[in-house]
Amino acid sequence: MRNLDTPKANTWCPACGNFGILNAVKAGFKQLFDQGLDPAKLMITCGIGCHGKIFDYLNISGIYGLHGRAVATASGIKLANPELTVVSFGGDGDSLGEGLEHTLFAAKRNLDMTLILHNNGNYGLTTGQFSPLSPIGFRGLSTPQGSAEQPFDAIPLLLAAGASFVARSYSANPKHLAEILVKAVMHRGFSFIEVLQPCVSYNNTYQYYNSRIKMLDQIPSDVYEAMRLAKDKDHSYLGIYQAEKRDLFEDLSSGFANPVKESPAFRERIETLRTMYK
Amino acid sequence: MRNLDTPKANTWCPACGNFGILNAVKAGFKQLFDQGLDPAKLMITCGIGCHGKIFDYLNISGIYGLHGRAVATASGIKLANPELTVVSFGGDGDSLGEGLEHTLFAAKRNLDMTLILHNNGNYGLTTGQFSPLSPIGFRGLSTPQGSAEQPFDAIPLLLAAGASFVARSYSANPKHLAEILVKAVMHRGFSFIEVLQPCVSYNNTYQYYNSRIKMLDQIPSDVYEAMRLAKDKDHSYLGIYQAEKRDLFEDLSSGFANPVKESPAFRERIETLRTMYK
Amino acid sequence: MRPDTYTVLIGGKAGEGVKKLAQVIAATGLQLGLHSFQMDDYQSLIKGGHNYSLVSFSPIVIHNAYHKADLIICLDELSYTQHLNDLADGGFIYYNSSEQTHQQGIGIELSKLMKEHYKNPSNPSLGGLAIFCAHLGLDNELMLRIIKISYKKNIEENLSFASQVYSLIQAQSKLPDAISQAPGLHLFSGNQCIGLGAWAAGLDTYFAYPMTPASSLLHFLASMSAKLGVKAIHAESELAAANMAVGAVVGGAKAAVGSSGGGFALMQEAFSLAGISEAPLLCVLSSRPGPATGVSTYTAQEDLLFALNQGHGEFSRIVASPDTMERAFSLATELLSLAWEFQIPVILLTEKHLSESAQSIRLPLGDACEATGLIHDALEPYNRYQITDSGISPMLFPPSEEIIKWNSHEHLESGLRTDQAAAMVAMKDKRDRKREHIALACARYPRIAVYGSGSRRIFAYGSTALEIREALQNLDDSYQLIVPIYLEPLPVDQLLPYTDSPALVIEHNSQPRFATFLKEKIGLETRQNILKYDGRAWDPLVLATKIKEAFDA
Amino acid sequence: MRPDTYTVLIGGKAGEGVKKLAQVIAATGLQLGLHSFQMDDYQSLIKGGHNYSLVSFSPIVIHNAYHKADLIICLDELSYTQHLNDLADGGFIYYNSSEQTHQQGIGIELSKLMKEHYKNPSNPSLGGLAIFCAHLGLDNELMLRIIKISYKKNIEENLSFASQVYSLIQAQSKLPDAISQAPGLHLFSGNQCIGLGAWAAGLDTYFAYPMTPASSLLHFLASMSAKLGVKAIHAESELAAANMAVGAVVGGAKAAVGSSGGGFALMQEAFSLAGISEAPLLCVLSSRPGPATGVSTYTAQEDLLFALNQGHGEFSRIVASPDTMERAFSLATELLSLAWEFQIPVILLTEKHLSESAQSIRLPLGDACEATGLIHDALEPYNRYQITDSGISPMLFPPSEEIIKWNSHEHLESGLRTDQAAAMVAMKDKRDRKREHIALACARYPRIAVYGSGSRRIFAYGSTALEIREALQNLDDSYQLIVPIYLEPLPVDQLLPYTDSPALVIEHNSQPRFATFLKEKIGLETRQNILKYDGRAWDPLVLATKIKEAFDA
Ligand SMILES: Cc1ncc(C[n+]2csc(CCOP(=O)(O)OP(=O)(O)O)c2C)c(N)n1
Ligand SMILES: Cc1ncc(C[n+]2csc(CCOP(=O)(O)OP(=O)(O)O)c2C)c(N)n1
Ligand code: SF4
Ligand code: SF4
Ligand SMILES: [Mg+2]
Ligand SMILES: [Mg+2]
Repeated sequence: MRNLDTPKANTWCPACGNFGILNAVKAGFKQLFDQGLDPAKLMITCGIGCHGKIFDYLNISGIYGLHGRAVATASGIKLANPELTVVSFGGDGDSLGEGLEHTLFAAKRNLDMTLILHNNGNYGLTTGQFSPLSPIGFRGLSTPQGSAEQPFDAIPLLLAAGASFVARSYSANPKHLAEILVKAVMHRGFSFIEVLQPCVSYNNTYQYYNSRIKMLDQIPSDVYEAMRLAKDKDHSYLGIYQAEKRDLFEDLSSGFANPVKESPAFRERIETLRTMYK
Repeated sequence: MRNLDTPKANTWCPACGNFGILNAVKAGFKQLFDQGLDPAKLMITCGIGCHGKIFDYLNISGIYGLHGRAVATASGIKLANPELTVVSFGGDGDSLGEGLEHTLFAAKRNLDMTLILHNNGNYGLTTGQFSPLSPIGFRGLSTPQGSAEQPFDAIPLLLAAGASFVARSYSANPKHLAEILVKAVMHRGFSFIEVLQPCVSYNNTYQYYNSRIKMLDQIPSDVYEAMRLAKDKDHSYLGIYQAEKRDLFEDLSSGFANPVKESPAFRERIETLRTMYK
Repeated sequence: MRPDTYTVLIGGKAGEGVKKLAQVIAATGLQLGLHSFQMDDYQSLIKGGHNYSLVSFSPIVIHNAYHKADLIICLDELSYTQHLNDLADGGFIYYNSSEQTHQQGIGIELSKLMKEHYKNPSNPSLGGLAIFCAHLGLDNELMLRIIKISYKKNIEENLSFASQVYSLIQAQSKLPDAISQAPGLHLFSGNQCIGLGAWAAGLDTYFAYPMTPASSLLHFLASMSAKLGVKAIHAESELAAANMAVGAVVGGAKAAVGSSGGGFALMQEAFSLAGISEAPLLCVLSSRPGPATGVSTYTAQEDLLFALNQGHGEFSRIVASPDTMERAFSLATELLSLAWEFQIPVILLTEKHLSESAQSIRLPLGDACEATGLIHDALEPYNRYQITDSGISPMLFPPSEEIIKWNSHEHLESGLRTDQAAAMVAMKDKRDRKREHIALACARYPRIAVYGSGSRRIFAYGSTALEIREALQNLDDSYQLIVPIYLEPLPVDQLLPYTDSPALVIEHNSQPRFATFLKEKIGLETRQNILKYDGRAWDPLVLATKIKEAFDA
Repeated sequence: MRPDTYTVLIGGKAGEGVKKLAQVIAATGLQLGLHSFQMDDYQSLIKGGHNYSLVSFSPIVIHNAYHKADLIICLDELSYTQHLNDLADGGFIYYNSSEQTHQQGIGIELSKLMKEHYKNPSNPSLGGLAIFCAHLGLDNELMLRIIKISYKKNIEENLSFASQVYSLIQAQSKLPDAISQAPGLHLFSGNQCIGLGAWAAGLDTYFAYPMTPASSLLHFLASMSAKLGVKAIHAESELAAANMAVGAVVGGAKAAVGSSGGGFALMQEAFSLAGISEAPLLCVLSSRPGPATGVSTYTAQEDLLFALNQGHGEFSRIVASPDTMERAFSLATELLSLAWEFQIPVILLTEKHLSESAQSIRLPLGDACEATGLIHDALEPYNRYQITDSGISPMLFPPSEEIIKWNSHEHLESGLRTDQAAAMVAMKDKRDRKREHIALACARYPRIAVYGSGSRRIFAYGSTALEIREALQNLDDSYQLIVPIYLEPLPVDQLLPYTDSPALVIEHNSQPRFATFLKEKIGLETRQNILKYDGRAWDPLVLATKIKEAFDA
């Protein structure tokens, strides 16, 4: 079994929710390996932010990309070689701010990959500015009088964009998150997991979430019910909000099914051209 | 009354749905002028695409901005001087592709402005490539075998992002569109109008829409009902999907309420600094 | 001096099939053994307005279309008024007499006839084809064959319409005689050459967002995806395209992106990502007049310095610009190959004039080179950024048991992030060590092109060389054109011998940017600048006069 | 030679308040009439890791902090092991003896004492402050006053903790004597100077997306929004910020944007938009090591050529870089003012070292100039892009009965779009005509700075000048430092007199980019390059040695 640790010293704040995510992800990947996922075929990408540091703490191949572009880089990997399993880690600033377009287009496209959103309700790494998911009135260095905009709701937004698998978990419940991760990766299509992640330095939501968390009994009957539950005033429901079968982009798009594996040899290419343009 | 025509020769394809939009917009603005809107305070912005040419055909001040950025430029105008009325014209490629983030953030922020989406289901000006709103299988020059991705639904997406006024109209019904425009502009907050716009050259949807169009009886009871109606399989419902009162970004954000009008004189600025840093 | 050329100008509204007709006419010349050059002048609109195309034929190679036409075919009235002055001495102009009456020229009732032959009158350009064939005395059978091959819809209607127009016209001119049957000549646009070159070298995936004049590269590769397997992805934005492309490289694919200046501006951060992560990436930048949206459908060279200085931070890149259609093909193979050899981003800089014009050429398949990278062999444990003498670290692609970490941050050999001073220096030094090797490797390829051996020296780059070379075919042999193909690293040594006298520098800019660049880099003194910045290519004859004047003065 | 300096180094974990403590210590020196320079070395993490700050004091002006410290205060063990070697001869090191035991230095049980005095032990830096005050024999009362002013939370706990630490320590050193009371000196970071300068000139709105080391400019302006009225908007991305800023200009506001290289890369298309639409826009680019994400919290000058060649297409811009904190203020006013005078985008290029370091200065309010533009007076009908001799078209802002049309396309005088050849040329020529006026206008301001009058010549720009000037205070007067402040247009005439002998060029790059730039633009021969590219600023003493060696060699 692949050891998932790296020699990199961990620089998250003590008690940061990201530790729970890291543990859950390791556990989830191990379960997936047990179920036959080949570690050699697993690739990760991430954006820039506290969440992104998970790249350094996981002994898995991939690319530590640009802020906001984790899903775009992930999409490129998957399109190049669809036999790879691609998991992307994003921050709320990263995936729903700077890189919002890529997240929603990935949902629309339904490429077979997974996005784990570290929702800590602020820009942790750049010292706690408000994020697209921060509540109105959030005070950070860029909004010392309180932010003036209402937050996005990640799950309704992703559902509206067409994500075929949508779930929510909590960094303080790594067992649940590991389970969800396994299901998300197994799902054929774009999977989105919103992970509620307390940020002890700028947005300590442990108490808030601990008092609100409930489990979904089942997958909601339809997308509107799912949205309603995701936005529930009193509870933060964990679980799977949507799990729908849909055609994959990589299956529908033209050209080689697997550009890397089917790539013709140089001589073949030249021969083809010679024949075409005699 | 301001004459809204310009000397610029019109270069839309004959019978393009944009003509209907242009006429409706002129009629709508005239009604607004009648109701007291000062033409001197009206500003427009647009992106790049066939839709953007409306900028040249309307004798109104504003900026013909970059592809995808109409809403961002509009937001800047509004923030600089909130006493202005700002109306933005976007294409489906423009506002839901290249510039998706700005559209959704404008909805989230609830700046008091209006976005008119020319939804012709393709990139008209660049010769008919598929757009974020083209149906799966759409054949254009970039997808000769048919597009491999399912479209966004504009209205559900905007509702999920938090738009406070959302409506749909049809370029072939300029009277309706003019009415909706008046209401959208009067609405205090971010208003979004999806205009169904046939593109005779690449996506001629006149027949399709003519056979599907129905009017909403009333504003749907809630946002989920609104989404459901917006996605109805058999009908394209025109009318207002959402009209909600919400705090305006410009009222909540700190600093001067009107940066342009309250801008201190140079001497005053220097005096302030002299006092602060004695 | 050059032998006779023959030029056809076709004008009409957008949507009337002018460009397509020009292609068909150019291809017809090819069949007759003639060389041809086609260029299109069109506006950013879909129907109406005014488009025109020029096709020039010659028994010998022809580098640019002429602007004075021996035959002008006007599908609408506007074309007539716009182009009457473009008629060469002894030329003929045909107009659509359903739309207008005129003294000069020959009227054909195209619109009226079209209505008679079509249920939904839609393709006046077939009338144009018939005029071309009949006026030049081409065989009726040949025309019908061409129609069947070139126009797949409404075949019967097309044939009857064209036949009737043909029957109304008398042969009054003829095309130049072919010297040979010019076997193997095909009509290629610059973007097609670039696409085929990149594919030949190994391209697997192409990511773009449409932007004129780069869009046709996306369209071409998309249209070839079924045949060649190459994946052409129209992404949600240029940012997406460029980051996807880097991802595709990480996944093991050879990748390219393309756009014009505005879209390229949006790719800069990812370009820089390719720099630090050492992702081989071919970037095609096809220029149009700027700044910002500028003028979408015309040509310019304003992006030279922008291209040379792309992306924040220090990293090596190669920038090169093709001066011919053939070079567009070979350079695309070279650049993809250099990108992979050195794991760097490279820019193929070109202009609308080359991207969208078409010329009859032989694809120089023999010049193609393969893109291959140094690949890790599995004995020692893998480090993506292994410190090496050459600065080149072996690559490795999934699936692999080894850990392969690419990084947008400064990093250790392992690919893990670092902010330690010594590690930063070590990794920057590693990347910097590639510089000299890159310069050496580029020397494997033609880095400059020299045309002619006269003493009157001219410098230019990119598609401006096409215009100048055709202009020079109309002058005596006292001229010499020097074209740097590789602009970064610039082959200073190769260029220095040509700096001993002040030169004429010709470019499509309002300020002498290229001239200044040459002055700064190789000390070239400029004798005079010829600047054109109205988005239009030169007429070779007008340019020839300007060139001569510049030296005679 | 310079009089004595005194340097304090404070080390600790992120989250322990090291930076804040350094500010408080620097401000304390100020109160005592001393000049000070503070700089922070921190990592991209929020808690833990290792941060340290340097504060150097001097009776005369001091341009950079020293790296060898007379007093080292370690809040944690790592600080001790990392910095023991940074102790100056005769210096003292204090360590947290709750965390470690050591031979050298003075142990104070900071952690243990903290637990005794705080309910939630959280602020070891108050212990650091007490060490500083006690070790230097500062009055207990003074310390208590400082604490009350500087730390608004947990006042009682802070006072009792600090008092106890203070009581454990004996005064063993003293700060240099002040020459005067240095009235009007305040501690400003470079970003604060830039923000205040821009505001003084007329800034109404600032748009940004956080990116180190530009973030603190956003934070500062946001924090001042209530007091100064300036609107500081944290937008959804850099693309949004830059396009919003252009919109704000259209709406009549004076606007600026700011970012580091990566975010700036994303603003390029909008930068080009400002070029063609003639929107005055101040852009602040604060560099860190690249490429791509690079190393977020350190300093570099890698973006010089990137900044000079921003944006696709041809258009005029001004790029200038401040060499002092005072200049950061005055230059920001100049640049906003020039932007408005010429309706162009301008770049204030700087580095982390200037942006985030702080120095005791007087704000040069007398050098401030006002940003005003040529405004249309209402007699004739308005054309946004009126063709004028100067190239400058009057502006007009809403509300207005006139039609004001800005455009990202090439356009007619009216602002309506055009693709016509003659109109394109006319509008490009109009914009180009501004060039010479821009150069003249820049000449109103100091475009180069010359320090010293020795024959040993050094060239540098930006914050590197801070390091060099402090180094030179430690050498004899045989040196002269030449600093181009305006880089585009470069004041060639002013610089040429200094090119008569080969110079030493110092920059924070791995390749001699600035040296090459000088060679190309003014023909300067480089005697030697001093390159530093590990993200760290120079220690003035080390740099002084390097400089001397370079000339003695
Ligand atoms: C183009 C660009 N803009 C800005 C930054 C600076 N930056 C780094 S991380 C970050 C925000 C992080 O917030 P989030 O994505 O929520 O991650 P978190 O730190 O909260 O996990 C920003 C703005 C950057 N690296 N690149
Ligand atoms: C940055 C950038 N990328 C690409 C383009 C080219 N472009 C111009 S319009 C357009 C698409 C237009 O589609 P849409 O917004 O739907 O407008 P429509 O023409 O359909 O009205 C594109 C891709 C551009 N101008 N700028
Ligand atoms: S700042 Fe917040 S998110 Fe970042 S490491 Fe610390 S606790 Fe975690
Ligand atoms: S291409 Fe379509 S949208 Fe554009 S003008 Fe023509 S019909 Fe209208
Ligand atoms: Mg976050
Ligand atoms: Mg469209």
